[in-house]
Amino acid sequence: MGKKIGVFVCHCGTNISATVDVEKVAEETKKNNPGVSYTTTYKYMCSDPGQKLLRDKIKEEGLTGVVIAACSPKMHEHTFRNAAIKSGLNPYHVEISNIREQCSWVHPDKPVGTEKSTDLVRMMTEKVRKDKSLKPIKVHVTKRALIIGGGIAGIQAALDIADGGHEVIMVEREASIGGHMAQLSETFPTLDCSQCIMTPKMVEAAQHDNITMHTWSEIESITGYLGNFDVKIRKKARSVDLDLCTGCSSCWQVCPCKKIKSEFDMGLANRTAIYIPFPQAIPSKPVIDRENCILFKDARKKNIKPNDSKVCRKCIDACPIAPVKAIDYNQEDEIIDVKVGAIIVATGFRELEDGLYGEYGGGKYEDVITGMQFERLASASGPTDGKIKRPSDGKEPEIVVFIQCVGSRDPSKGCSYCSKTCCMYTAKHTMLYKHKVHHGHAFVFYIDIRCAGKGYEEFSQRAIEEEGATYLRGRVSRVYKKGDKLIVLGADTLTGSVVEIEADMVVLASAMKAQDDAEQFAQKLSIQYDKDKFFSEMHPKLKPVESSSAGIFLAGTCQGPKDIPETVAQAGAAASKVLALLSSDELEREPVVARVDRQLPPVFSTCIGCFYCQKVCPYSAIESEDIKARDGSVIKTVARVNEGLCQGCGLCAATCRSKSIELDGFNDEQIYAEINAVEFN
Amino acid sequence: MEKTLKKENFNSLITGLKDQGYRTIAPKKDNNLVTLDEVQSADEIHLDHVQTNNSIKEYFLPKTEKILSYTLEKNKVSIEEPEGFAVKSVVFGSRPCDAASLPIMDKVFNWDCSDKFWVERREAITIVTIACDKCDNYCFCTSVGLAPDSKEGSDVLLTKISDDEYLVETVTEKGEGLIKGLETVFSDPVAGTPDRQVASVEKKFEIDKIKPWLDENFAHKIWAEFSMKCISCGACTFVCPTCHCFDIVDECTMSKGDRVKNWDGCQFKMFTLHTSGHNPRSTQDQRWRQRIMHKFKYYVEKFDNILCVGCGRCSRVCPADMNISEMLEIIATEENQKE
Amino acid sequence: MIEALRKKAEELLRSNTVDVIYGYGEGSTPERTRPVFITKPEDVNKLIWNKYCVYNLTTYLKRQESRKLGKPAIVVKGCDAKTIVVLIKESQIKREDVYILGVTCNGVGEPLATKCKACDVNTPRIYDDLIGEKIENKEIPFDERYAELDEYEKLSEKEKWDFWQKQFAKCIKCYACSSICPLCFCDRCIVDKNQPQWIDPSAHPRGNLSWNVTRAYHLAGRCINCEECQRVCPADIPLNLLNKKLAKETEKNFNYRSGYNIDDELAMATYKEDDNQDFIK
Amino acid sequence: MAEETKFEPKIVAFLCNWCTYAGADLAGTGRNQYQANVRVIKLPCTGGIDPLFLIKAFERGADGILVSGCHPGDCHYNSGNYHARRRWNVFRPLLEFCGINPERIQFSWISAAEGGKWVETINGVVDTVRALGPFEGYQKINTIGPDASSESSQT
Repeated sequence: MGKKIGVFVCHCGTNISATVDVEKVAEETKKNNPGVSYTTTYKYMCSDPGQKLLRDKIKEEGLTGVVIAACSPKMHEHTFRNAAIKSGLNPYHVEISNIREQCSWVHPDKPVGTEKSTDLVRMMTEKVRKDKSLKPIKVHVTKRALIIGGGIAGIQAALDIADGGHEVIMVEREASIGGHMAQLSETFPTLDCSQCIMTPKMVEAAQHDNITMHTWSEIESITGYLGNFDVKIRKKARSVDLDLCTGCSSCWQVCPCKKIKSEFDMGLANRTAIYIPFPQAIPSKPVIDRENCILFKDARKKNIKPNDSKVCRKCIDACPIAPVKAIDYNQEDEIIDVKVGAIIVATGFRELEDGLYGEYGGGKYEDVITGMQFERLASASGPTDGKIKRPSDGKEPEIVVFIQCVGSRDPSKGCSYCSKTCCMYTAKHTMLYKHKVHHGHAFVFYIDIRCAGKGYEEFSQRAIEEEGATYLRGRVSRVYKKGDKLIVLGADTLTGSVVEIEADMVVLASAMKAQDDAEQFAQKLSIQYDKDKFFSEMHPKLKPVESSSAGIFLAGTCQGPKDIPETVAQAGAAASKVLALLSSDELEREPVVARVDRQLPPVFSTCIGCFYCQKVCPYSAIESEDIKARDGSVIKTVARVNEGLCQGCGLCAATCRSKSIELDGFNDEQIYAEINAVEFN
Repeated sequence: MEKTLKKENFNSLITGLKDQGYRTIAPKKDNNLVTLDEVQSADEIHLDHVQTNNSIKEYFLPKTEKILSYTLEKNKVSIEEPEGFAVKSVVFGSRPCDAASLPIMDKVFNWDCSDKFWVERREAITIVTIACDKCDNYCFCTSVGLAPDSKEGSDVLLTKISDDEYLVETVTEKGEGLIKGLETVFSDPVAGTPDRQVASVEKKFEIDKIKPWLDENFAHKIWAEFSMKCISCGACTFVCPTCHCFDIVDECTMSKGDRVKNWDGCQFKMFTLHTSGHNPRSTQDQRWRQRIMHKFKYYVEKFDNILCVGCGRCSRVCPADMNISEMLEIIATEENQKE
Repeated sequence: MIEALRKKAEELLRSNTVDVIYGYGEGSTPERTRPVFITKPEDVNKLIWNKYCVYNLTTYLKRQESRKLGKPAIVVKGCDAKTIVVLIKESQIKREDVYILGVTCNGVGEPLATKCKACDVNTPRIYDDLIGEKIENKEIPFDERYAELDEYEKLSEKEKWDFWQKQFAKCIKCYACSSICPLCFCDRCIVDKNQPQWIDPSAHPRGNLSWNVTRAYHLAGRCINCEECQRVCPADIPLNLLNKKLAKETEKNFNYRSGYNIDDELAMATYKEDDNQDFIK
Repeated sequence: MAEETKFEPKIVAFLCNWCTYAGADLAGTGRNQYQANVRVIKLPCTGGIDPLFLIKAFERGADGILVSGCHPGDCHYNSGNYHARRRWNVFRPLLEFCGINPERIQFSWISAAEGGKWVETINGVVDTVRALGPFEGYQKINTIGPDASSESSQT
């Protein structure tokens, strides 16, 4: 019944034995500690012969518990537990008593060190008496990944996983994949055309056998856990049958609603109600904007089915597909279910709303534009075919003021953080501007220039030195209109003077913000987010691509502002994590997980279902379970731990007032035994 | 033997007892409560109360007591039996109902085995009771065959005969011995019939009606109705002078421990919980019934005594105003109506 | 007010809106009331309301015996009503499963209960029906609400220790404090867990200290200060001082008052990044 | 006086596995000596430390307790130390209110890199508690036996 415990005291050469009388520790332990049937000391327990000694003694002495008094468990706990497995002993009956780092190395007095070691060993032998066999938790893995978001991060991750041989489901809520990167003109620090490097990737993703793409779709719900997520995807009604449509353009050419601001062009151009967001869109098949289409407006007003409206049927009439048209006004949202083993969240960012800076004329003056709008102006495929023309009158601006840190580093506007990319893209903007308007002059107001990155500093220096942009260190206090000029009032803190610039156009380097619905989305996924609503990585240094939920990874700007190379790197990292995860049929997890008490009827569980545990769990690993009678009526609702999600922190156990949850490996009896064995009185 | 005792002599009495090696326990006021507690002088004694909060039982069956200690060595257990638990004492000024509880409980503690903790304390402690000169609505000693001046269980009975004088009657040899040892403190009674100041406790029910009804009505709906407000706290059982259930637990560190006897009570949900999870008394009506049945039926059948002395503590202390005499009145009335 | 209460109770029972009324009835003596459970409309005259209605009847929501009577309407004072807020937040009851008969109250107990001396819920903050004239709830400053603690907080360390040791020594471990507490709803109290036995069940000073400290701690951020624990303690231990101390700390540190707002996150199940850490090195 | 200098306080430290335990290891690796009065109990996270553990440590004769984990924001489990901090924010004043000197239960954030801070903290705790003297109040109630039974405790 009782355990037979073997205690192996390591000399660690002389690392331990110089200041701890290891023989005495072994002797006292053998003499006093209940359950201890064998003790020995050995020169180097971690050496091959040392491990062999352990393996042999477990067998010879029939040991059912082991304490190794040696170095920190961080060093060799794994080693000794593995050795125990080889002798048929469940590894969780092996504990390490740390008498080197926390004793022999820090207490030079031998009697003192010996006494403390004896105590530490006693505490561990007591714990071992309460150790239970634990089995590694096996989790089945569905070998398919879900990627949420079709920007550069999502595409990169999708391609990496798909190339690795696994199925990928990609969900993009817009009508086309591509994200922000597709909108950009040129990219720093090399000034290569964004579309030129982005479009091939989009095409590759679209054509990849392993990638299934759902555009114009959103995540309805995600349940399950690592290896086994159940995802519901809402395919929003596109009103166009993607299988039938050839993207011939007949429909949008005839659409009478032509005054709708193009989201892709950041409102600098118009689009139709049936439209593709941009010429290189993938899929390059249109969608009907039901908010703005007059047919749908009419149907809503009359409360009839869209197809019954006769207000305008130009697009369907123009559709050359026969006998069944590719346009279906009555199409409804469709919910599809998929099972995946891992998820990458790559939902991106949004640009700070321009109206927030009223003092800069944001949202008030047409010629005060945001960085993204400037990208469209500078883009060869943009509304001005790449010519820099100011929005109000199409005039070529001769003086352009770029204002940095608009929103970023400004707690009063709700973003205390640095958006990281603006210094670089502003430098790029000044160059693009100078390349296109040779006689123009660019002024940049900055707080600090942060260009940490390969080639970045050189790039921004080039903007200043070669392209002649005037950099002014200071903030702009106000922008107002005077005639057709914009007067920019600012400070140059280096000279200590007030600066007033008569500009033709002002470009605001607006902050990167988390998506508007980031909070709700995070809750849908049970992942954590920070104060700025960017999704939180599991560990800021060591687990930068893992989310707080096992099996859900983060890529790109949904986790925080970052530029393209960083985004691509993170996407690749996330993809490699997913690939590793999908490489086996089953995952083995360390069985240090929490467990909610279960008993025979009529008690069922001592849990009373207050769900404090659920509220404190960082991993959403606590579920509720209805314990039901035979007739189906609920007897009581209690907590249950999802082993797939639990990471073994023990927060729930310490929160539970009735101690109905315990953490395997550190259960109540084990901790109690350790404290009990302190035995000061 | 009859004597009188003047209030002014209380102090010499206590001092005298102390000199003879007695510890004195008497009613003492602490904040809102009057409790039976150790006193050093007569000044501490409080007599202007109906009933002490705690019962006399505490001095014979303490709320917690070590029954043995042990030391665990690796392959050896050494046991040490406690000593010195029976302290030579006088309980002075307890009520006759409390005193009456002792002979009733003697039966259970000397039944299949003799409980040395009880027996030795019974020997070591002398009971000097003061007859009640006042009572309240909760008192019902007269309904259970006792009286505010019962001598049952007392070694000496004091009865107030004037504002500053008590009549002293010895009931047992032990009592007589105590008085004899302190002759100077007592006076001889004045001739004539003293004016005994004894409370008049209203008789609430006929005790004879109770058991016959209980014999027949194990499944009566009144158990549930009456106990609906009960919150299962068990305070009633802890303040009761005749409730004597206890639980034994081991409290230990790694190498040594004590086996401890603690009060327990039938009103707790866990009291009858089996390891299997089954609980034969899982609801409060069953537990309330048990309390009444044990006191007025089972104990009677086994020991020929009612296990209740009518002190009323349980009803006074009940957080939900469960009133035992009210329950018994209902039973007696029902039984009356049957006839 | 009694008439209005009885009328409403009768109406609720007749319309089958509820199955039972948990209310106050006449007690053993004129100075006492007792809980009554009215299931028949014709019994509503047993309901009373007066200054002796000190009980917090919501404790019967945790008792299987009373719950078996069906959906209840509960007569609650403003203080008691706070309990229901906590019970809802802690998943013990759904709002629609209880009908709240709020009574306006100017204080109970004779002498006036301490909880009434700084009452800011004369009118319950949550109810389905309000019985009695609405009383404007006062705003009471922080210091005044916890004034009761002042004389104990300023004691020296030794005085505090001696005071509480004396109080805890009286404890007889009857657990009336937790039995009456509407928020002590665990099926198996931690003190009843014996593998391992964290809290010694014995009523000796060691067991009494760990029990009383743990009981109070388990109510941190939860206790609504109905003072029932203190009222029922047969040993007259001022238990509510401990609860109140914790309420004070919870309010001071987390700006949280239990039972006041159904939308607040439970103080002990959440955190703020800038929580106080003056004492952490 | 000689008696007093002899008193060696007994300290129990509850450490989180990821930060402070590793910090204590680092102190060892750096051979940074400190007083040997501490017995360490390792848990995955400070968030898993129930106040009952601390009470039990006192019951088993500790004169002082140290609870230490990751700095805010560094918790291996994201928020374990934040929840722990909430608990201590109420538990510590409660003990103080009951007459336990708060210096007997100390809290710290020590990262895996702060071997030096570990040494400083432990020495600090030991010195503070040494100055406070043995925890006599608790030792008295730790004695089970007739002297602690109801009869004498009433007085």
